[in-house]
Amino acid sequence: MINKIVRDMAEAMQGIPDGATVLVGGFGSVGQPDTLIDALIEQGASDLTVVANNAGTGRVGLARLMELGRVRKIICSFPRSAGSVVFEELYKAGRLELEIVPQGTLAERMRAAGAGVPAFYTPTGYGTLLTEGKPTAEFCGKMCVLEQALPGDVALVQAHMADRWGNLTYRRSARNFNPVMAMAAKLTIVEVDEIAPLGTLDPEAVATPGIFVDRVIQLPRTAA
Amino acid sequence: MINKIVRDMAEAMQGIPDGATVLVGGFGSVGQPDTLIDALIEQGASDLTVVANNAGTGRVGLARLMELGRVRKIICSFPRSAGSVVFEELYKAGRLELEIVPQGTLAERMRAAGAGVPAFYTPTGYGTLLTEGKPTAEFCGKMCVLEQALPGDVALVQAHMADRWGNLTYRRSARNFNPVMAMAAKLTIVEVDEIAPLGTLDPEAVATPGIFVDRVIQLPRTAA
Amino acid sequence: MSETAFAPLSRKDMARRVAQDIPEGWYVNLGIGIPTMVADYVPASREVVFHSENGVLGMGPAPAPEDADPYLINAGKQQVTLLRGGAYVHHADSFAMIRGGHLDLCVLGAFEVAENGDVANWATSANDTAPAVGGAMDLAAGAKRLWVVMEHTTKDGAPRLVKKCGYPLTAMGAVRRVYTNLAVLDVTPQGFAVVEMAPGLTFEELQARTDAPLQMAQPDSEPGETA
Amino acid sequence: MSETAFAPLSRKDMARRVAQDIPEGWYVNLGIGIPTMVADYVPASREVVFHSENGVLGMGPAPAPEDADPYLINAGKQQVTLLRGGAYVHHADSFAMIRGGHLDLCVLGAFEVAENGDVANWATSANDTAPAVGGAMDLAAGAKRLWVVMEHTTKDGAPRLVKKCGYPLTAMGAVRRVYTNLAVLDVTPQGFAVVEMAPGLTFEELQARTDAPLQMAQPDSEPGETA
Repeated sequence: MINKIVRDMAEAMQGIPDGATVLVGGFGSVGQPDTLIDALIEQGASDLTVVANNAGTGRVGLARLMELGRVRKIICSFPRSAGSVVFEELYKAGRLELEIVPQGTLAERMRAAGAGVPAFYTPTGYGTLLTEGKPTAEFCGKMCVLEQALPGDVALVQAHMADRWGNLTYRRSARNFNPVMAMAAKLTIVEVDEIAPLGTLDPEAVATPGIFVDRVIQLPRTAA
Repeated sequence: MINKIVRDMAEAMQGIPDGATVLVGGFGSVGQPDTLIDALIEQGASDLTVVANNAGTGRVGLARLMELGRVRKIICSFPRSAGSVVFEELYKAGRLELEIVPQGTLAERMRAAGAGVPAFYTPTGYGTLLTEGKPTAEFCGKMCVLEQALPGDVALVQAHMADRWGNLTYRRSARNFNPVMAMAAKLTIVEVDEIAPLGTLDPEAVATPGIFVDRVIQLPRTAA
Repeated sequence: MSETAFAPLSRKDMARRVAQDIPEGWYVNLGIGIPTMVADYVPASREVVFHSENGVLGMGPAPAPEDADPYLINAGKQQVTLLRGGAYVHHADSFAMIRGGHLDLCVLGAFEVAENGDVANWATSANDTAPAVGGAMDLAAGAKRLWVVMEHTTKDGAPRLVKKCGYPLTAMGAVRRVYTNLAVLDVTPQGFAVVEMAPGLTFEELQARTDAPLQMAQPDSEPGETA
Repeated sequence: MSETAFAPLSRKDMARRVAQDIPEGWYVNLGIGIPTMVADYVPASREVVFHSENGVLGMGPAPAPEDADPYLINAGKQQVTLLRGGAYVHHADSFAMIRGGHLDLCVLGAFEVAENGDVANWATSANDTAPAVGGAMDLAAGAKRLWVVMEHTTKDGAPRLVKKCGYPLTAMGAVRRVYTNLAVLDVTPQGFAVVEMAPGLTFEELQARTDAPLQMAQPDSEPGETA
């Protein structure tokens, strides 16, 4: 019987090596897998490359992981935002590499990794600092840059419901980067609010089919 | 008020010019917009380039359009199948250009057109007759070919339900190429079984958001 | 010359002025700041479909506090609602809408717009420590039309409509139209063309606050359609 | 030498033999012909998720005629069912699963397989009028493992396991393992390695029906994992 639902967080996080590229879902705090990030802090892997839209806020979660010196590099579109104090400190101190990627290129690079496209052309960012040194070519009169797929070793994903095959649904705009990262990583670990019996998720409305999911852990129910 | 639902087929097909590239949804007969194809036959545009997975069967629909000499070129993955007699006659007689594209490359080229990617690399087809003469490059030790986006002037799409904003749902495997073609064409025309009041389609389960749809026509109800 | 008579537009008025030019049926993405306010001035009777980078198409106004849904935010991370007819997609599909040319319009704020349509809105210098680009480059390069709404000058009075951008570019040749507190200007092959000016402002006064040379627009030009 | 004693596998037995090697939990795409029959021989107790190019993941067996759903077919255009846990996606997403390396296994039929893993299965000559490729090139290039199941020779007795393919290629160096009516062979850096032979068949008899030189596989080799 296929059963991707793991019993505890230690099993969920097993085998994430030092040096891994970790894709972290969410857009701001919405859809961000907070519990898995805390578990990664606990798990201990270091020298990580983190791919996320934002670079953490406050001193918890992603910011805490960075503050502990476990992140070598962050790849994101919008690092500096209200409360991104840890990021700013580390970056100014030269203790964190930063790759800024236009948000759509970031999403498309991960989708490309998941879809077997090693590189693609896009007009986004042509003629700007963010694409300096990248190969360029003209298509239909538009100058474009060549962008590379961005695969992850691990994706940390937050979803709403999952079944034991790993099919996922999300809640409204909490979908965001999560399905894209799920398909882009070798090992996709998902935190969910609810486990649905197999066959109860609408097959027309599964946002991430189980083929993209390796492990699912149910979050403890919080008081409503 | 946005209302993409048109009253009759003449309005649905208005403005398709000679020489247009027409993307035709469906995989075999499932999800194929038969009524729109008949309307295109009626409408009269010629010198068409048709993009479809298959090249028609029998002497109706797509095969009829070809038999009438209205198709200059067909781009597909699987032209020859049981009953593709018109295609075979025309092709042997040299009266039809043919571009065979691996099925996934075909889907990805249209998705690329819809997503603003003018060209992408793929290992599919490298070293085969179908990619001869295309630029190649190596990524992570794998040889790849550069494939171009495949945009349509028009897409003919079959869906199950639509609302007046053009949001679409499909029926099971009738989804196939339809959502991809809807996003790849300048003018997307959709035949549907049912019109749903705005707000009744589940926003988590819309397979083609209305932004990709221009015109919707409801099929006459057939006796069950 | 006397400059006491003219009335610059307020931020709200700028948003209202942009909203006037958005016809029914357009798919529109609004950037952070004044652009976000534009939605408030599109009359409810005129259906415009607002898109947000984080996968929301058919975004509605902010909810009443008691109806706030923590899972439904816009790209500015503010709580929003979904209109009837709205849909959710993931980030790659959301940016396919942007990058594939499916948005009729994007309205962004900016630091500078050049007379050739170049726009700079994400970093204030090449040495800016950790600037944040978000979706600006995708929107500027991808939308069918890019309009910029911004103050005509900096707080120090330095022009923002320039011959050539001094700040790092967001996109080259992307801007169609600029709405400022002093004027509405189209970007044309001949440079900035003034479509209208704040009440009481003269062409000469506008030119004095603008780095790039200005000309008056042809009276029959369509909103933002001349570039 | 006498050749009366050996028993070539039937098409059904070939499908059964392939099914033996598919472990629980794999995501598998089956080509048209014998490969399609493989699904029938995976025991119901062993969960394997079958994928079809036309956007069906979790495909089940053919329905009873009265339950046939005209909107649910497989890539061979046969009516199928959806298992609990199945899902529908569009064609680009379906091929993302294939091309992105998410399928554990693809089983295809073929005309020829070369000792370096090249496979030819879509056209019988470069001058073939209008050959149909379908998803074969995507599957061959994209799946984690490609197994081929085919008759060991043509009807005329010409070998299909060759030093170099004569027919137009589907993909280069893609095949891991070949199941024929006479043998199971791994593609290794040293060429074809015989894993097992039809009952009664000798190595020499197998070699006589094979263009490429054969060797016996190491006894501890994993199914299809040696290449």
